[in-house]
Amino acid sequence: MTEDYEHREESKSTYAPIILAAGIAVLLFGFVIFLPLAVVGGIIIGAAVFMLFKDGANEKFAEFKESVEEKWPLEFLSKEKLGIWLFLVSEILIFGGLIVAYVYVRLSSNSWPVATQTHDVILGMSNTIILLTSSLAMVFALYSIRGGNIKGLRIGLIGTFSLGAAFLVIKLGIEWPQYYRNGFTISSGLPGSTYFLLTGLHAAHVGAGLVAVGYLLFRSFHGGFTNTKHSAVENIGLYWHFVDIVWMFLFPLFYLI
Amino acid sequence: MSQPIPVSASDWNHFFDLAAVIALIALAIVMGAMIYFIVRYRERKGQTKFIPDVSLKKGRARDSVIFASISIIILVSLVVASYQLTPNARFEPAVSKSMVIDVTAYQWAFNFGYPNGVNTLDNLILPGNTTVMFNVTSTDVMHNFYLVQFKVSIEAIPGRYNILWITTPAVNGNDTYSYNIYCKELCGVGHTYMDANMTVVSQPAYNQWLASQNATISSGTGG
Amino acid sequence: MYVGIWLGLVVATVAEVVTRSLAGAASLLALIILLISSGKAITIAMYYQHLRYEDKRLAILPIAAVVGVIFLAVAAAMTMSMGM
Amino acid sequence: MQQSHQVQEAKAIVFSIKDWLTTTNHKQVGILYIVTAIFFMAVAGSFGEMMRTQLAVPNNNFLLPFTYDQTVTLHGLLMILWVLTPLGIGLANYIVPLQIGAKDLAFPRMNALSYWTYLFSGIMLVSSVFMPGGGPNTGWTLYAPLNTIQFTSQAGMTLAVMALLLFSLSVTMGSINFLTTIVRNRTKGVTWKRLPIFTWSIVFTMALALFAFPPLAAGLLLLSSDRFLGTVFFSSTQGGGILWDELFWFFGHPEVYIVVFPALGVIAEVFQTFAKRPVFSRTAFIVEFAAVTFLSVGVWMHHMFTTGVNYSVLQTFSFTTLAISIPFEGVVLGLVLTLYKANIKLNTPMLYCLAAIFTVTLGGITGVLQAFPALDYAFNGTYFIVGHFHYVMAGTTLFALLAGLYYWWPKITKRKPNEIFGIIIFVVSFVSFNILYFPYFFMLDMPRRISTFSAASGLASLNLTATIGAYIFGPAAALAVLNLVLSLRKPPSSGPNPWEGRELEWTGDYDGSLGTATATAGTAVDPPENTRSSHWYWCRTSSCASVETVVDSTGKSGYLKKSAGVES
Repeated sequence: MTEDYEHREESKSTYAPIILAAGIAVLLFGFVIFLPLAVVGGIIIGAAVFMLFKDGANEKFAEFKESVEEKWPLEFLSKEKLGIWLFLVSEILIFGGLIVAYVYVRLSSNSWPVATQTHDVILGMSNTIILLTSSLAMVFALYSIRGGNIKGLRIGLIGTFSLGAAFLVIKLGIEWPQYYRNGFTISSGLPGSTYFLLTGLHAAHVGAGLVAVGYLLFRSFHGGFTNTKHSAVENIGLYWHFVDIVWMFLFPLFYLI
Repeated sequence: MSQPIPVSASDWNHFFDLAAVIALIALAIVMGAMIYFIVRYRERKGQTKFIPDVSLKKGRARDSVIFASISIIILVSLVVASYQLTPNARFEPAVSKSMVIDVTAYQWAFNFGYPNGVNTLDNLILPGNTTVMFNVTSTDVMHNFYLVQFKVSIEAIPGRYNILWITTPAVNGNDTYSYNIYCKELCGVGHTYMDANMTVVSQPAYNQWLASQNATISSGTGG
Repeated sequence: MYVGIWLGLVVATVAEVVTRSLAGAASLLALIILLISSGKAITIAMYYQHLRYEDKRLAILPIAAVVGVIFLAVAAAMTMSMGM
Repeated sequence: MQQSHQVQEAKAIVFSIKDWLTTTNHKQVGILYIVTAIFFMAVAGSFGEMMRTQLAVPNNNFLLPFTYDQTVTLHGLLMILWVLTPLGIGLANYIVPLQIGAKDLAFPRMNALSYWTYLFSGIMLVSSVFMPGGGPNTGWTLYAPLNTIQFTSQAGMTLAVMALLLFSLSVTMGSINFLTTIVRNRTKGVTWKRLPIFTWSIVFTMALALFAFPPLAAGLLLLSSDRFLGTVFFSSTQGGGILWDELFWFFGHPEVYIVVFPALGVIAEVFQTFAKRPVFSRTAFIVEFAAVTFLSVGVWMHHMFTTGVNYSVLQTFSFTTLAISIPFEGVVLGLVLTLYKANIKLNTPMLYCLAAIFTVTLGGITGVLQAFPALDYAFNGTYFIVGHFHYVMAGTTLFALLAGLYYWWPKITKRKPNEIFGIIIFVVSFVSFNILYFPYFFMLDMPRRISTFSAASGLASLNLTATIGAYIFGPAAALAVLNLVLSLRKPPSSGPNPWEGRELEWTGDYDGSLGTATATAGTAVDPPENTRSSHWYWCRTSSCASVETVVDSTGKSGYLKKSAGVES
């Protein structure tokens, strides 16, 4: 039985999951019936995410020694990394499904505006390069912390964060208003719908990535990472690069072809 | 009913009977085996020891392979048999001589457009012994054009033209055969009551009816 | 080395933009552009996500996902070719 | 002393709400899943009874068409997504970590999150009926363009779409969690070769879920942007119904297997225990299972046979559908042959599983009939289909998962449900089930989802029979659950392993109390070579009581000493 009580210690309890779930539910409810409710939902979600930040920062749910004698075929993976990769699989399928839908409607509609008339290639290209650079910064951060260089980690993360923010500013702040002024809006027929829905979803992913990178920064300033303990950096990096990859396809599909 | 069973339906019935008999035999075998095992190998007094893992012996996997191949043979033969029906599902009638009816489904009725511009609502009148091709589409939501006694159906989808064809049974004299047409796709509140009648009459009667319809068109009413 | 990869990716991006301004069959250009971007995506996955240095078996996951997407695309293409 | 301590602990946990709200423990989350699923089952079941009441007699006016459409939709959505799927996930939550000797799921907090998202999404869906303008009325397939704002403008419909989005989020997180756990957190000795079959079935279920739900989410995103942002993906003819069909059925058909696989896993476990014999040719069984999994993402278009797909496509998918029926049949035959030369004990779980075998065979065979496009031209959208998938869903899955509850109830609560009562209820429910659904196979002239039928159609007697069956089946299912609940009044009665089960979850320290991670966690063995299954290994002896737990020096994981007679 002694073993039992050790395990009881290990199964920790937290309000974060129920609060987060409730927040999402309130958010969706709000969309449907009463928009201010959605704001409340957003606030609740923020609170829950903050709780998760704290737990992560002071490692409340730090890994207890798991009994992993049998881990074929993926011995080489930490479970977090495996989880992230499985999550990326589902993400690939979501974006894949949407892109397939986009190609479907585009091919089955008789006329489709030429990209240059509707889209600003220069802005798109600069955004692409910005995102690529932010990925580079992420890699830099990871390799610095592998060498135990906290300063480099912070610099890399700050670079990633600011570049990601710049991406959003250019897209949401400059590009979209310009298109709306040109009357190319989400409800102006399928070309607009597909563009704004897919890039909007991608922008949402960038935003989520910014939150995650912010969390990394937060932890890095509280001495959360060492050259041995930095799995979070790597996993969030994987997600960030995935968002980058998605853009690699969205950019040509909407701006060039 | 006394009226003849359409060709498509009789084909369908024959194949269904064949497949159903095979299916029932398969069901009987599986269930029979299960019940036999239950009775034969039920637990007896004082005999509670665990039976060792037989699958360690060779050959069990081979048995499953054998079962699989048997079922493959059955299924393939069924597929072959099903080819005799496929004309009913194909898009071009095997017979060239055919009349085309434009079926436009909308919430919640079927509109039938005849080649010469006559339009009828929920009431389809066809000459006997003719190959009729339906050109099915919808103006609002998905419907399904189901010729009940003919055992064929096709979806009515906005923006698309799906083709279905049947051969009406021969009619002699003044007798008329009436069949049902249902909508099989949930299409809103009126789905329950979205149905139409199909009446097969003899060629002369049909021509006469068509002429009367033309008259009503020219007189401006109807349509 | 990663800086080199980054440069390569940037150049590829510019190449895409140039490609679309070239004269030629639109479908062909589209194909070229998509090939380039697939190359970029694979490069990022291989190096930035260091799939290349992971055990090969990990690649099963993303590949499986992409195959799933291709399934969906093929099916969509099948239904495209009907009715209309 | 220890026993009493456990009892107090159990009490303390049961009565502390906070503990339930904040738990991340796989056992408690599993129980929450099961309880919630049963609650939604009650809701969806009452919707079903309402439908049967409406269809009892011709030209009935008990439900108006619009109300009836809502009951149809909610019955379908709730039963398939909010009842049967989570019931399997709940059992998996409780049992899988024990079967692989993991201390908990890989990501306990994410597990709790998927439960709470599931609960709230269900609440959203049910509350959609009370929205002004009524709830969703499109059937669970939500076909476009009926699902767009032009044709279903009520807020309830939008809320249902949101609920589906939230639910797919929940299931996706769950699948990531389970796959990671099973790949990474197996204890020593639990190799893939020896992985218990229920855990195998969960592996396949979750792999499918990971692939099936994201496309649904994509479709739902398009749909909600249609409903919120005035886009026209599904109302325009460029996108339209076919695009929705693609995305929906790419999810929809694997979903059928997501529902059925845990049931098959339970049947295998129960057969192994009550027939005192490992499943017939275990390796072949699992290979066939895997084959079904892979094929099942390639058959969805047989739901679209009548959409005017050109004939070659039709044939292709007809063939894939027939192809998948072969390994599936292999799985069922493997289960039946498990009884061969066995030593069968007919307890309640066993009876439910035998019934499930009958229903899955009949349901599967009627499914094969629909794989022929020519036949499907008539079957499609009639009550024949309804009968087919109710035999598979309501029959196989419900019976098997009930069997799972009865089977693992002693593990979960230390109590055995009343056997006599259980068997009586089983007989009643099985008979009434067939009274309810068998007539459907003769209702080829009755389109599904019609709210009433004319007396002339000659369907009155069949419908009345079905309704009578429904009136018996519903209460019977409720009583089956009640029997479980009633057993909680008695003090802990059953022994550590009342069924003499032989998988890992039964072995090791006997710990039925809630909340605590079981001592089975971390227990393991150094198994001898050439053993095919943990089952085989555990059961060299007639009972598994002879294995004892010791904790090794690191305290990380215990090992089961091979006690006398384990070899032999």
